[in-house]
Amino acid sequence: MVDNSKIKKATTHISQNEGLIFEKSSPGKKAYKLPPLDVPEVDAAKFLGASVRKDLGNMPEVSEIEIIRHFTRISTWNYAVDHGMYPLGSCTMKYNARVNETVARLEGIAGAHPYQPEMISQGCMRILKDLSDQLIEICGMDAITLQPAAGAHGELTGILLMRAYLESKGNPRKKVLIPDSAHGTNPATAAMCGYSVENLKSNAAGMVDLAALEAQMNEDVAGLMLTNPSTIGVFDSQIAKIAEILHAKGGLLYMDGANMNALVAKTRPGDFGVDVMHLNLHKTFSTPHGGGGPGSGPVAVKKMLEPFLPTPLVVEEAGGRLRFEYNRPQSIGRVRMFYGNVGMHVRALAYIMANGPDGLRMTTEDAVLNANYIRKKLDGIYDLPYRTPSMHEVVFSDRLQAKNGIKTGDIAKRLIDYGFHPYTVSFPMIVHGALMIEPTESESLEELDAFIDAMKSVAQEAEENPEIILTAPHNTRISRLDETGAARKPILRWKPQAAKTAA
Amino acid sequence: MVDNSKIKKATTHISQNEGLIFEKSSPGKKAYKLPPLDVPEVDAAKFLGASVRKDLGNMPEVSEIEIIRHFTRISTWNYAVDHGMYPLGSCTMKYNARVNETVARLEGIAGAHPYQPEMISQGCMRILKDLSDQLIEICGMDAITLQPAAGAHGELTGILLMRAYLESKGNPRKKVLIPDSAHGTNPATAAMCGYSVENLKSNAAGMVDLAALEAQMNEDVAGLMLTNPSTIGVFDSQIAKIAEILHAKGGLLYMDGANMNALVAKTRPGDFGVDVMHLNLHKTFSTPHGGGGPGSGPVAVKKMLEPFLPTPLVVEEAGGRLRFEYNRPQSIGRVRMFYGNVGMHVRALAYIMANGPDGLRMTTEDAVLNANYIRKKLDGIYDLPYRTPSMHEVVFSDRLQAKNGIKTGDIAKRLIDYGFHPYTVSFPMIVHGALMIEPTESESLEELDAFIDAMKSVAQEAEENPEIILTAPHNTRISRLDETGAARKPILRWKPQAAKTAA
Amino acid sequence: MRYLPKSKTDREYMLREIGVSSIDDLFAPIPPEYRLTRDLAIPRQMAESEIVDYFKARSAENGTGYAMFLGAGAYNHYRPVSIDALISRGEFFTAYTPYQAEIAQGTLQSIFEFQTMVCELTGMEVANASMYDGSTGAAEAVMMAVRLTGRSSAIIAKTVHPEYREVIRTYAKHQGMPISEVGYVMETGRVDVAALDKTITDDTACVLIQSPNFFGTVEDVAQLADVCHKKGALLCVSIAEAISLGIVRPPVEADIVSMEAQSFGVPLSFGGPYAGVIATKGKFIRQIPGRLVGETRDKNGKRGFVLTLSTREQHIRREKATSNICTNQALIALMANIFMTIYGREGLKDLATQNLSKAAYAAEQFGKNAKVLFTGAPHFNEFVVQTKEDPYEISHRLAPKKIIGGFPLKKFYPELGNAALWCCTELNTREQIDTAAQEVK
Amino acid sequence: MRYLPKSKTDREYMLREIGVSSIDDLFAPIPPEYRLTRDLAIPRQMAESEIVDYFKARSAENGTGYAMFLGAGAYNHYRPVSIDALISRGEFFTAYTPYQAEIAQGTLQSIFEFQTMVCELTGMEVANASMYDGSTGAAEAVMMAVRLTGRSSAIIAKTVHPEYREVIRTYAKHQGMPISEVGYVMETGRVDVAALDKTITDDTACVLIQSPNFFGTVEDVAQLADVCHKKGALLCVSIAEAISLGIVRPPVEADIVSMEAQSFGVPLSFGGPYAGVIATKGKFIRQIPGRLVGETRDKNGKRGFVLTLSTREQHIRREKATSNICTNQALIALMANIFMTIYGREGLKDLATQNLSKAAYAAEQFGKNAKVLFTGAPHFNEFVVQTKEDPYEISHRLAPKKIIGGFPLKKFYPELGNAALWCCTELNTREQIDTAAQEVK
Ligand SMILES: Cc1ncc(COP(=O)(O)O)c(C=O)c1O
Ligand SMILES: Cc1ncc(COP(=O)(O)O)c(C=O)c1O
Repeated sequence: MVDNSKIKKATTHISQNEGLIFEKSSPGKKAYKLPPLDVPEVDAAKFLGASVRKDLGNMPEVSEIEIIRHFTRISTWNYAVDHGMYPLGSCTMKYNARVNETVARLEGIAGAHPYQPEMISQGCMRILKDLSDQLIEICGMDAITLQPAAGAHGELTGILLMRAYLESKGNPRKKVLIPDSAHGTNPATAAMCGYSVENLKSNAAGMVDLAALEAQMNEDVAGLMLTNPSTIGVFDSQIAKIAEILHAKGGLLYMDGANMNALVAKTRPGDFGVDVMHLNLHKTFSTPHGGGGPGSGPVAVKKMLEPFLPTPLVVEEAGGRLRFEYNRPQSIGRVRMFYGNVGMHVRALAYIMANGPDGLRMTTEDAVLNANYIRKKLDGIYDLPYRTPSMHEVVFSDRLQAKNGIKTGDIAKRLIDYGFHPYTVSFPMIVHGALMIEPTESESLEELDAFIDAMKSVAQEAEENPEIILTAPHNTRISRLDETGAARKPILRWKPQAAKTAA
Repeated sequence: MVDNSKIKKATTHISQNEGLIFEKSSPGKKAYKLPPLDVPEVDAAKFLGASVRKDLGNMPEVSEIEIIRHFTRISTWNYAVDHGMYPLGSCTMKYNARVNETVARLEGIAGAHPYQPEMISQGCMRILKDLSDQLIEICGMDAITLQPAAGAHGELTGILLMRAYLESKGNPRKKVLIPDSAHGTNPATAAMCGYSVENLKSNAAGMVDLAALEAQMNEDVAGLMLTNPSTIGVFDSQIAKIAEILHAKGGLLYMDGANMNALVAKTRPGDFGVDVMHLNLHKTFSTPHGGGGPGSGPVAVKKMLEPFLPTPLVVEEAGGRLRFEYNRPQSIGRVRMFYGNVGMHVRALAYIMANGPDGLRMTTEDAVLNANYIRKKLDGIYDLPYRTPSMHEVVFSDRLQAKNGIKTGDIAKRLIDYGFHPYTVSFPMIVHGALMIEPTESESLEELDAFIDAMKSVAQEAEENPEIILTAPHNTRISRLDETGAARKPILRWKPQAAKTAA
Repeated sequence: MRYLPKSKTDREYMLREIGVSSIDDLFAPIPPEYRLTRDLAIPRQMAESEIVDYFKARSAENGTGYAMFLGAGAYNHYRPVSIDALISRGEFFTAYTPYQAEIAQGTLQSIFEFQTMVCELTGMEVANASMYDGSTGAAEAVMMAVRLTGRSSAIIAKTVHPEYREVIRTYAKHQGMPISEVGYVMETGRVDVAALDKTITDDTACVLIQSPNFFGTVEDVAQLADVCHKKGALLCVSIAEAISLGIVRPPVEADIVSMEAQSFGVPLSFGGPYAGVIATKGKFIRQIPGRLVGETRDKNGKRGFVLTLSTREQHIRREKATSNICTNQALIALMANIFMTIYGREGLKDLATQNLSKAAYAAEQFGKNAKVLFTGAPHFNEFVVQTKEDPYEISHRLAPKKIIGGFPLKKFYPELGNAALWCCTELNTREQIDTAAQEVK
Repeated sequence: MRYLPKSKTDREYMLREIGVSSIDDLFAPIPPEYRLTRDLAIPRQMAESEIVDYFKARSAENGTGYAMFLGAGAYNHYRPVSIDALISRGEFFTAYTPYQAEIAQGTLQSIFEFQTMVCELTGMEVANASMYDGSTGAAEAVMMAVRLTGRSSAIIAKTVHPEYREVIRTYAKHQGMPISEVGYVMETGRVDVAALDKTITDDTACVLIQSPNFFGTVEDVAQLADVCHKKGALLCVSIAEAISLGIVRPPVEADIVSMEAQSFGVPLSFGGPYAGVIATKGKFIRQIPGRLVGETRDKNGKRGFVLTLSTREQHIRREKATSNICTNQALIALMANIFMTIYGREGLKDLATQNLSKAAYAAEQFGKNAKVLFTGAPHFNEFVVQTKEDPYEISHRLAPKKIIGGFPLKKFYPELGNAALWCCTELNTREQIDTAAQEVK
């Protein structure tokens, strides 16, 4: 029997089993009904000829109540922000206000077609305009595109903007510098934009090694992709100097804005030398993560990059009418059809309105306060590889627990038994065995203390009873899954016992 | 360790703990913001004088995210129709379609004030009219009131109608006959209407004992409150004769329509002699139970009772305009302010529209099919005290299990471990140790078979390991609660450690 | 039919297992002459989209976007969106009454919190889980007083909501419970205390008043309690506008409080579903109608909640029960619970202050062209305006201008002539008020 | 601020515990000259009701209740209400990417079902968890083909959605990936096969087509696959109108299918969020971009699901990853999953048949006053109408009549003159079609 006596935050409770929807299917069950067809029904076989479809293979046939139960049941197997603290570092799992969901579903907004005439799109366009203006002010930049669908997509857009700008100056250059602490999307993006990636070492403080930067910066380098605060939660105080070094050699400073939750209303990237940056509206601006997306990754730029922004942009005419501006000859072109993830723009704007200048400032302060409180309470119990001040997140390592054979991934699994979603495991890579903890501003003192207690308790178990950690989680429907097996012989779809196939 | 190896339907999973909201309160936390006041703020102390309130005592102070988490967490401790079969006999726990919820929240409906002018209430009034017409057709009656808020309230209304009618004939009479199998609301209602209750024995088939009825019926008896099908799920085939006996002596036949799910579209109470009846829209017509309500209990009557219906009624004028008719001199008066639980009327109408005549018929057929399937499969494993054919529900007794000291309430608790909500326990009272099972039409064959397996498995445990049943449930957050203690020293509200009081 | 989880094969298999050859065999107990052999004469089965279209059309017939000046027992307050988001969880709205406590702690704990907050707000010691609404709750309060005192008659203030009074009369008629009424003072709109004092007899079980009363006037509860208690009658206080409790002193001197919780986040919904609740002194608990949730422990000493004291109720006591109520308004009480939690200690006060201020401002504006009655006592968010024009005509004139005017009082108070009851909540803007004030003469 | 769960006391206590005297001490790493010492110049903090009012005003500026004849990559289908009811469960929409499988089986199982249904519908063997949308998905499909073949250029049909083509061009520009286009046959609106055959070279990694294509025409996928495969190029098929798969033969001969799932229950929402998905042959799995969910077992042999084959992805492979995609469109894929489940095997066919029939009827009606182009090949739910009047003018004329007309093709296909692309779904009534047909000349 597993000893759960120290677990205060959670208990086990009855939970419904549920198979795959295909396993509930039976011919003739229906969850739909169409209104009677009010035009003559076309004979599809005749109309489409060889292009007609014969049947729909193993698509399910189930009733409405079975669908409601299916998705309700499986949903109960998920942990979520609505259940409790979700301290995934770099992910900013903050509260998703319900009013954002309400307004995004208003009929005139949710039902608007992207190609409907501008005269009946002024409402949506005003939302895009207002959000653009406010994000520009928040970033301290000059212009913005809302088109990118997520952070990585924003990176792609931003690096293409840099490239187009440099090209317009005569040379797109060859390389992009990326710190070793960077998120994987940074190098992947640079590569997609035709740049080779050059690694930039961090110094002992977890900041950019200025000497290395100075040494590596030259006319072949398009710029630097810097995450600030970095992925270890450290604000690079040398930021002005970094920008200077880049600018001196004609390079640009790209800022990965994934960590803007540490900065909003307290400082502005545009003021400290950033030329181009993306925001993750699904992090800092509270649009829900949805189990992996959708997100939105607007890219804000300084004046000189504005001509290259993707088309279209919303512009206001004298008299207040808004229109889409397509005639932008220097634009890098579209990065996505239509105007981006507008539903997310709606939510982000609602979030900003709910906060106002004072609310945004306090939000940032609370996010930083929470991270530092956790840091203070767990320092020594877990190893803190960088002692540089933390902003909105703190990164520990598993060094102290590794002595007993316990790795960050194991601690994470045991934390599940304690009723928490784990922190981010094994990232950033510059910290061996990283525990990357980002509480966000959304956690109460009560929840933080419960988390700290749980972390302490697991640390104690690591000393006294490592086995309980290595075999965790114990209190979930399923135990640790065989990931290696999953990758070795991938089963990526359900198949019926005696396989039918669609035609 | 409890042996759960035979449990197929459910597993245990991590579940968040959560205290009372008051225990999370801290001065200064807020979940609200009001728009700026655009008129001069009144000095309440001056304005209200001695009537001003000083403070709000222990009302909570918490933030929005804490509220979302609080109610989300505690909600996960509930079982619900959305989780699985909920075979509470007499309660008709069927699927609650989402479209009903959607339409009830449309702004022009949810935002309508009951006193707004009729010229801008035509939409709501049309809903009331359409529902009235369709329910009248379904019941085979002549007129209806939608005012009662639940079944028991419908009973009150119906018995008052009987009384008013009899009074108009010169004598309200003294007694109401109620079968021993009746729901507790029936006698409670009769008493509230100034009648004394006379018990009517059921015969061996679980039907009305005609001889007894004949003997007990006389000019002192206002009528009979009959549940048909009865609470043991038996349709009283002598219904015409029953009506005849009552009518012969000037009495009326009241039908408790709680079990209409067995009859809709297959037969009509108005056709078989019923004079007045209530419906439970929250049973037969799928308006959600909401953890105990709201419901809606329309009362349908034959022509002669129409003049006595509560005011107002919706009437249609030539030209299609609807108006509320208040001028009804013989009316029993209001039983509720305004027009009843209109939000429930909306949902019930949506349910009827989704079904149509064919859907309602098939619904009733499936409800009866499901009950008979369970009956067939569990007959012999559990004792079936009445072998009369079952309609939409089947009532077993715990006689076979009682030998091993296992009562119906114990079996219910063990069923929870098996992932089901229990049946209705110990009702109706004419069956000692009753297990009253009403599956409704909403259960799939898969779910029914899982239920049957679970019931069989518990029966086997009763033989082999009664202790596991007596100490159940084992797989829930909390184990069996001390109900006796709760009633002996009632704690009906939270109090702070050092009690503050409101003033 | 899309809600039915069965295929034809499933049905055939089940009939075979049962041992019958057709579904109609299972309906054999119904005498053939009463079996329906035709389709019901109701509209054909509709697609979901058609259902939505039908109700959208009804919604549009009513219209939206009106400036609302109606109160009179149903109040137009802002409903925080979290309420519907939370009550829409299937775990709440598709659960039954929490009979099986181990899998119903969510419902039970929320009711326990609701009972607690109702006590805090009303100044009472215990509160039940809910009643149908304010009108039936008031009737049950009166019946409760009859049981408690052993006396049989009741006095109701004319300033109690007229429809509440109608309901009480219906309920009381056949229970041998004579009901009389007591009038109000023209200057203040308050209960006529002198008249009341004379009306109370040895047989008076209780006096029922409402505060703020139907004219929006705040009653002097302490004084009224005194008058009642001196003669051994109980004081029942009905509260129709629950938001008032944010700024108006709670009726702590009352014996029974019956409150309508609609103002706490419940949609107007053309009059229902709303939720009543009865609160009272601890010593009266055995006579309270409806469900009660109590705290207890499981066998490991863990705190949990259960339905309790059910020996008062119909399913145990049958004809001797405190009421016939069974299904109540649980989900609406949950709405109110969430609303009270959102606003909380500070918010309810702020919200009530805004209501007070808006109505005070409006009364001032309306007073410029028309006569505001009952100015001799404080009001909460309603006030009575007497005009030259018939208030029904005013309403009809204003509706097309997207204004819903005050409630004409004629029907229930012919003595007040062309008077109407106007209400202002936090949702009435100054602009709306100014516009309406100009129309009302 | 109402979203922040802290009191002043909490904050002070925490600062003390941390050992700093003020919150600004924690911001010391930011050089003082860059600290913002003023309020941001954005509107003041709003009440929830004010936020709702703002967006209601925006919604009203757009208007509602139009008869919609626009498709062109975004389709107006009925959205069963269960979709929003289910995705609104906090367990779904407030969860992150399912990194911790033991507490994310809900998300993982639903993605596994999504992958399965996409395979069933497209006739492919594997599908990923989602891409941003159809346009970026098409670009990724082309890049995938380049990796798979080792060839560097791509050919795109002019009948692929013009904005998809723009996106692909943006993506391809700096990757050394020349893109050329191939035209269509005026009679059918289909890809010009002869021209295509000539255009494919040894360096052609793939040909990207769309079916039904941007004109609504169903392409002859088998024939096009043949042409490609003969020259060692892959065939990528983009599907913008997923409902077509209910009645149109799936592109089984394709090597890579990129589908936009918006039609499956995703709101139009002025163009996003939508969801793309890439499906392909099993043998190509190591080059697929984006997330994949696979089935596996826990240590007790219980079935479970995990993110798998992540060595393709950026967080492991960094600059060598198959794509930089990280956050995808999971919740939108869940919408599509629920939609596909609701309609299922029979419903998707019925629904597609209604679309087909409505568009066929409409084309006939429009053909009476104007010229319908590309009649030589079958269409799904879109068709091109050539008019005398400028289609922009038609649109402007129709909008105030509550009709949203077809998409003017001029901008992208100047050769088609006054042509517009019209779309009819199950939501266009015969009456709407008849009315519109009379206006379009
Ligand atoms: C630092 C950093 N950069 C970039 C990204 C990529 O953003 P997205 O997932 O929105 O594409 C992330 C997201 O996890 C991140 O944490
Ligand atoms: C047979 C019967 N009659 C009456 C009622 C009372 O109905 P309600 O709970 O709606 O008041 C019930 C409800 O449980 C019932 O089952």
